[in-house]
Amino acid sequence: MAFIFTEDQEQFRDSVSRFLKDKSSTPDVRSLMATEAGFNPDVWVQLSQQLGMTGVHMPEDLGGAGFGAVEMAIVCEEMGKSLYCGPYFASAVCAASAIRLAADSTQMEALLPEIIAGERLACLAVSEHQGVWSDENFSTTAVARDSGYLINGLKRFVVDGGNADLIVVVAKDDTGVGFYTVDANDVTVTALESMDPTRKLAHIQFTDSPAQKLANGGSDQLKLLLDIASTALANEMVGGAQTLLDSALSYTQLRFQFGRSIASFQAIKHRLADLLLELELAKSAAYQAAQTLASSALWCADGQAAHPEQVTEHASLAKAAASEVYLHTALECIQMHGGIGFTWENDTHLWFKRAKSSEVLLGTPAQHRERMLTALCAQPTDLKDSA
Amino acid sequence: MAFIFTEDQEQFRDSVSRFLKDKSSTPDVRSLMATEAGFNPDVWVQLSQQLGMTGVHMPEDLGGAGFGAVEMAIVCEEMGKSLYCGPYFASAVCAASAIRLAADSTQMEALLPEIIAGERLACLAVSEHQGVWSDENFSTTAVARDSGYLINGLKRFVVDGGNADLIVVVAKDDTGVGFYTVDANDVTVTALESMDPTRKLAHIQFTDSPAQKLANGGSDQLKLLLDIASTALANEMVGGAQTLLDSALSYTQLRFQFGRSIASFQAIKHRLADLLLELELAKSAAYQAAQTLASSALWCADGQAAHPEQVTEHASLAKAAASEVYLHTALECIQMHGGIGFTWENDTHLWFKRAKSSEVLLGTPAQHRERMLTALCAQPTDLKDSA
Amino acid sequence: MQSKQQIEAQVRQWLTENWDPESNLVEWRSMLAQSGWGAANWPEEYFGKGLSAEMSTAIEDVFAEFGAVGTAQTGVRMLAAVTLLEHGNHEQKRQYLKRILTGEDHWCQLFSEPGSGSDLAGATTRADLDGDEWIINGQKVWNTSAHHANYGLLIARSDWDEAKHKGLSYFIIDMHQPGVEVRQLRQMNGHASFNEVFFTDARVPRENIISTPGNGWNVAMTTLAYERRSFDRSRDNKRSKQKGRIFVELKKELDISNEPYTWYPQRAGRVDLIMQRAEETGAINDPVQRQDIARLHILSESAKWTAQRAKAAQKAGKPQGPEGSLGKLAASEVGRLAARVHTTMSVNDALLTGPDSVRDGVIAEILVSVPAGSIAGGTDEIQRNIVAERVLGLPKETRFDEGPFRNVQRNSAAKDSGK
Amino acid sequence: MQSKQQIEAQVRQWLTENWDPESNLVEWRSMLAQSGWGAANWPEEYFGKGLSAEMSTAIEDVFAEFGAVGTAQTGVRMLAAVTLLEHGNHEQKRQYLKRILTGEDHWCQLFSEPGSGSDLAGATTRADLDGDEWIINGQKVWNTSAHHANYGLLIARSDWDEAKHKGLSYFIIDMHQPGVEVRQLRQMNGHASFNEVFFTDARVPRENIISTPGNGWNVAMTTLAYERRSFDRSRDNKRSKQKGRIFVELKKELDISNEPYTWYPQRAGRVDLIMQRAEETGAINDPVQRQDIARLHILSESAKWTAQRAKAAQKAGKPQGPEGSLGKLAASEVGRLAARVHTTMSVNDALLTGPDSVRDGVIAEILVSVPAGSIAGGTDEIQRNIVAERVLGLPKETRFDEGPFRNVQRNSAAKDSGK
Repeated sequence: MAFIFTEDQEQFRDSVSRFLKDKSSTPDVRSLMATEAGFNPDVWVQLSQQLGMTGVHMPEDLGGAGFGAVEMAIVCEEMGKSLYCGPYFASAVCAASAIRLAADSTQMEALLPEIIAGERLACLAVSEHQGVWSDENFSTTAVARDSGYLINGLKRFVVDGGNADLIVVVAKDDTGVGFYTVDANDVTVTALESMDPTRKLAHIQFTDSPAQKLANGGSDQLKLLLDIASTALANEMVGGAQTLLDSALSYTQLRFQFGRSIASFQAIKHRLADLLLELELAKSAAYQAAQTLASSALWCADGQAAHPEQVTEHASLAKAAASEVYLHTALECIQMHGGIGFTWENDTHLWFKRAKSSEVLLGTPAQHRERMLTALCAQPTDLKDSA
Repeated sequence: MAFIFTEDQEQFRDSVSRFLKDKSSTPDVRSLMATEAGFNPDVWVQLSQQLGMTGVHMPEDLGGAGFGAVEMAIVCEEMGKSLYCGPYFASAVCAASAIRLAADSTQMEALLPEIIAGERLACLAVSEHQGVWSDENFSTTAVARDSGYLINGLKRFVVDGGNADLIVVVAKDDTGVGFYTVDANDVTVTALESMDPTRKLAHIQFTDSPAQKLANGGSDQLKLLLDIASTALANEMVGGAQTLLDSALSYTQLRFQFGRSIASFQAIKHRLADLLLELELAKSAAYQAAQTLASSALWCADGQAAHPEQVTEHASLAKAAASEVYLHTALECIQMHGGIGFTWENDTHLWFKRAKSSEVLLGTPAQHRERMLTALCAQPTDLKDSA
Repeated sequence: MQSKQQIEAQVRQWLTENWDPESNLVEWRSMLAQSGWGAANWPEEYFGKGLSAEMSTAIEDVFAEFGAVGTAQTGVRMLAAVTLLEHGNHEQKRQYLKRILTGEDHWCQLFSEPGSGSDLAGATTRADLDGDEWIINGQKVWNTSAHHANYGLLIARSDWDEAKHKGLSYFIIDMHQPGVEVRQLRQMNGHASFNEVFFTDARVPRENIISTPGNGWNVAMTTLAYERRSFDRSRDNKRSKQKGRIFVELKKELDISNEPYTWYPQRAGRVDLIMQRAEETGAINDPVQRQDIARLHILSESAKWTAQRAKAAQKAGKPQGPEGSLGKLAASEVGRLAARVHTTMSVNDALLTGPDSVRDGVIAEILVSVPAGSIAGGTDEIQRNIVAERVLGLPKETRFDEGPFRNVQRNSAAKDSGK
Repeated sequence: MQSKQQIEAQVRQWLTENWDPESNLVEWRSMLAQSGWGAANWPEEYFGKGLSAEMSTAIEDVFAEFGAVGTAQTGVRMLAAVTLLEHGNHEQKRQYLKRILTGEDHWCQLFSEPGSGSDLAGATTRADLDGDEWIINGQKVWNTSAHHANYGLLIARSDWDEAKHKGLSYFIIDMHQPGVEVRQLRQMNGHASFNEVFFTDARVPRENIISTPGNGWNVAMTTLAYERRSFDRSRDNKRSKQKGRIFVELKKELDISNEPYTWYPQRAGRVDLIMQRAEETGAINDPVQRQDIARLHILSESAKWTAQRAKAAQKAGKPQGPEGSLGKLAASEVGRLAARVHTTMSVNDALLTGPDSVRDGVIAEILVSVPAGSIAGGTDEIQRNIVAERVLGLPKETRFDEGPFRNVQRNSAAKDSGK
């Protein structure tokens, strides 16, 4: 995008935005969040098949649109704005990317078309302990048996784990970290009650669960996968923060106290200006992460691909930046609404809760700052200096 | 003080304050900071001998006033307000306390009366590396020779190191950390040029410098000495911050822009309210540290003495809190003065620079937070829980 | 005048003769009201002894010695009492004060409105005189325990052509009447600690006005001043372990008045849990998290000491310093920082509320409760204005709400819930 | 109209014929001014070619190809030029513009006053008409390079009974006259980048007013708009390595115009030094300091990308988004955070300025320079007002400076240096 979106990208954003405005209004969110599955299958089919959102970043020969990470990020940002409830992040972003990174072409052809078409829901099971993913943190095992493997272990906080037909799970065998696919019928899923009911979480227990190993999965793929997930989430977060800022701007101008609008008080004006600054900075970071990711080995011919450590640097940079801005904007939005801002009836808390759950998903801001700096230091000097 | 100062303490503060208003005006500070010694010996004699400030916290039988850490803290706070330039912190607080902690009674009688009377200036040489003092950080050595010792090593950032007649130095011999006294004629002093010219710093090189060992100095004494110095500095800092806040309050009310005083802009009002909050919190911390220190083994009969780890906890808590508030107040004070606030002619930068030099003296806020938490965790459960 | 010792002796004798843990609560308190010992600093004419506040505290100490139950003190009823004592007429005092002391009547405060939160004097609930009755229409909000109340303390606008603060009147309204509808208001943390109250042609007899028409704001100032003073009072009551029939009844009363406050500790960020959680989660071994834990410890200890400084100064009879006005702002900061530390320590576990959660979901509840701390009971913005204008003496905000109230700009809708 | 290619070809030919690195600087630029190629977007009547800005950029590129020196562009002279081009009369343009292009005249801006910093229109320097001359009395401040200037762009109050913005006039003042005294102003970092200018019965010939009496604020808006647009321009000039007599002369000119900016990089916190210092000091191995270093990297990268977004949008002809107004606020934050990180990394060494200092005292200079970043060139407060009102469309502050200026409240003393 070279710092601005192309006309095509802007048009794509408009169509996504219009669709979500229509299909993911706040009343829709409120009714879906009260359900166990937490999403509307009809809307899911439409966005997958009519708008092609689930495959926008996937290869054309597998049914995708053949675009890249920037288009995926656009979908995520718009979903963040409308607080879309559904397995886009889990299935289209995380699980589909995991398969694309780790599968060979036969496996991809077998698995991806249905996921891209939205006909089959997948999820990605990585976390056991808290925080960012790393090879050392897994005790889930894969043992070869017959034509496949058996998986044992507990994966925690799996996004949309309760909605998936297919589970992509990261486990260890003698050779190290690998990626496996498991049928949802072969695991035990415990749905979790979370303060953010707009994103469904589950623990998944694997007990001698039969699995197929994806041919090329390993540490490098896991690292890039976290970059993809973090970039997507960062873009979702700046979208959410934008909605909150808009809401604070509109409410403070409507709301009169002492014969004047709240927005006319200078202390409020200055805080709104600061929020805008923070948000625009975080947006720049989120967009840049998407752009750098679009230049990663996954989307680019090897010759011109971005340095993998720079992909990681920008992804974690964006995740850390967006997390803090989203939460800060949410807190300020509640504060500027006053008493009404902490009622159930007012919508602000829905975004606030999503901000909270996004803050810790995939690791805390501090963990991502650390990850970013490690990646920055691992880059060749000329890259670092241009930074 | 049990959360308020006694009438006697308030009267003492008034007399210190009046004296400093008279003898340490800003023009005095400006002219002294341009000199190498950086203090006025006449004023030093008066404050030592007529007002007894140098010995307020020292035993009566050595010429002191027999009061405790709270009275010492009062002097420091008032000196911080007026930016008093002189070796009070170096000689009366640090060096005198070091001798009192580490010397036997014969040594005390030989050394302290002259220091308490302000006739002899002493300094304390501890730091070699940056940050908080700790046993591991010393490479300066003491080797027994004839009736005394020889000291070798470089001590850095010694406050008023260039003004001292007597140097109390911390060095290692076979048995560990010890306290030694060295005559200033036997060392090489390099005066440093610092951005804060109101506090004079020096490097001191010891080369086979003849020394006397103080009988009882060791790790415990070093720890308590850092508590004393940190508490004194914290009180000095809240004093300085108070002057800055007063200055911001008065300037913003005098200064008109757009037909109204700057202080009538709500954004400024709210920031001034926040500064008051921060300052009062830091004051409470600084006062509490002085109070706890006054209950330490140095000033209290052993039976009722405060737990040493609580002394450390409160001292480092106050140092960390006061450092951040002082600097923040200084930055806001400059900002609220606008352009004039960063001119040499305006006085704000004098306090700003003292805030900066105080921030790093004795260790950074982060180091003191760490030290505080370690001390907190080392306390018996009942003490911790009451916190 | 009698000495403190003499009075304490009298109370001791009276309690020795009369106190019985097996007595009926209302009967015992009626006895207290008749004797004057239950509200000794009230006038003798109105169930008191006309004694000083200091003497009254001494008497309470004697009651504590005996473990004897005192008059009802909880909830809004004491706001009603001080307001009536200061501004009520003789009939009103005789009619309401005794049942306040016995706890028979529950009261609620009807001040805030959806359109006037920080700006209470901007109330737009109407009071129109119709013969011998005032007709009340409008809506109030944030009414603690209104669903238990027999009576409400109501401010409403009786004159729209007067200036904002001069057109209000102050009424005692019977909450059990057809024109009054009380609805519970659910917060973002799921609790319902407050109510909304809707008035549709509700009626207040003419004699139920406190003071005179148009003087409502002055009367309200008395209520609000007392409310602010009682902000720091501890709400926990350790009497529950005492035995006797009267304590069973007392517990019921306390349960009602504490109902809105079950989630209040969460609002303060539960700093008390931090060190335990830091050990449970291993955060205590993480240098980065240690910094945040230390920051929180510094902030909360400093806030505690500041409150103690204010208290000690007050006790010593010194003029209040700035430290007295800062408690609420400090509490907001403590809450915010504590929520942040809890989040970083518990990571994803912080989100959970169900059976898989840590400590029964309390961490998640902290996170969704803390944001209320800087709003309820006066927003941080209002607190900063107060500190800036009253403590620091900075210029007041320009007024935009002078002249006849009907011309003052206000929210177009009574209720605009954003987005 | 000629095509871009045609014009480029003409410039190439002209340069091939005329450009000589050994020529005298003023003579070369006089030739440029006569030819019109030195300021191609100016009118043909005034040393230009009447071409578009885009064409002008293309021409500059051809100059760069040849390594040919262009007209003088540094300092305040370009502010003078745009102001004259927009508001000056024919005689003024003919008299001043050429020597601006040749660099023979130095200019300074005389807008800010001790009593009107953020509020430029509150100027109280007097201009009183006396026959054919305006008599100037008062004081200006923050006048970059005034000690080198031949001419000043002055706003002064010519009518005290008009409203604030309507009583100002805009003059060209000869700086070399007895009534003008220029003093260097020392900053807290020891540098003197600015001046104060004192006027005591200084004189301006009647014909030296730009536009008409009372229209000074409108004229000033042109100057200020250009000043803001040029905020982002890079000041470093890489021509110094080129050889030839003309470059020796050019270097002198650049040295003068860069003089006030020697400490400006310190104001930005020298983020470029952070990683090196982190390795030198070992901060890179400290988990707590790594967090702060990372925060700074995030902030400065995000600010850089935000500026690039704004630039890209502008280049693509899109309407300016909010990202364009935020640069200065972001820069303040970067500076503040960088100063904090430098302090924590260098600890006591950060204080040193003398021979024992790290990197020749630059760390200490960063610390004492950064506070100016959020003030000079428009305070953060003014920037936030601009963002709030112009970008977010929030209500404007109430005005307290309407009506005749002599009645507007202002500072009692022209200069109140605090404390």
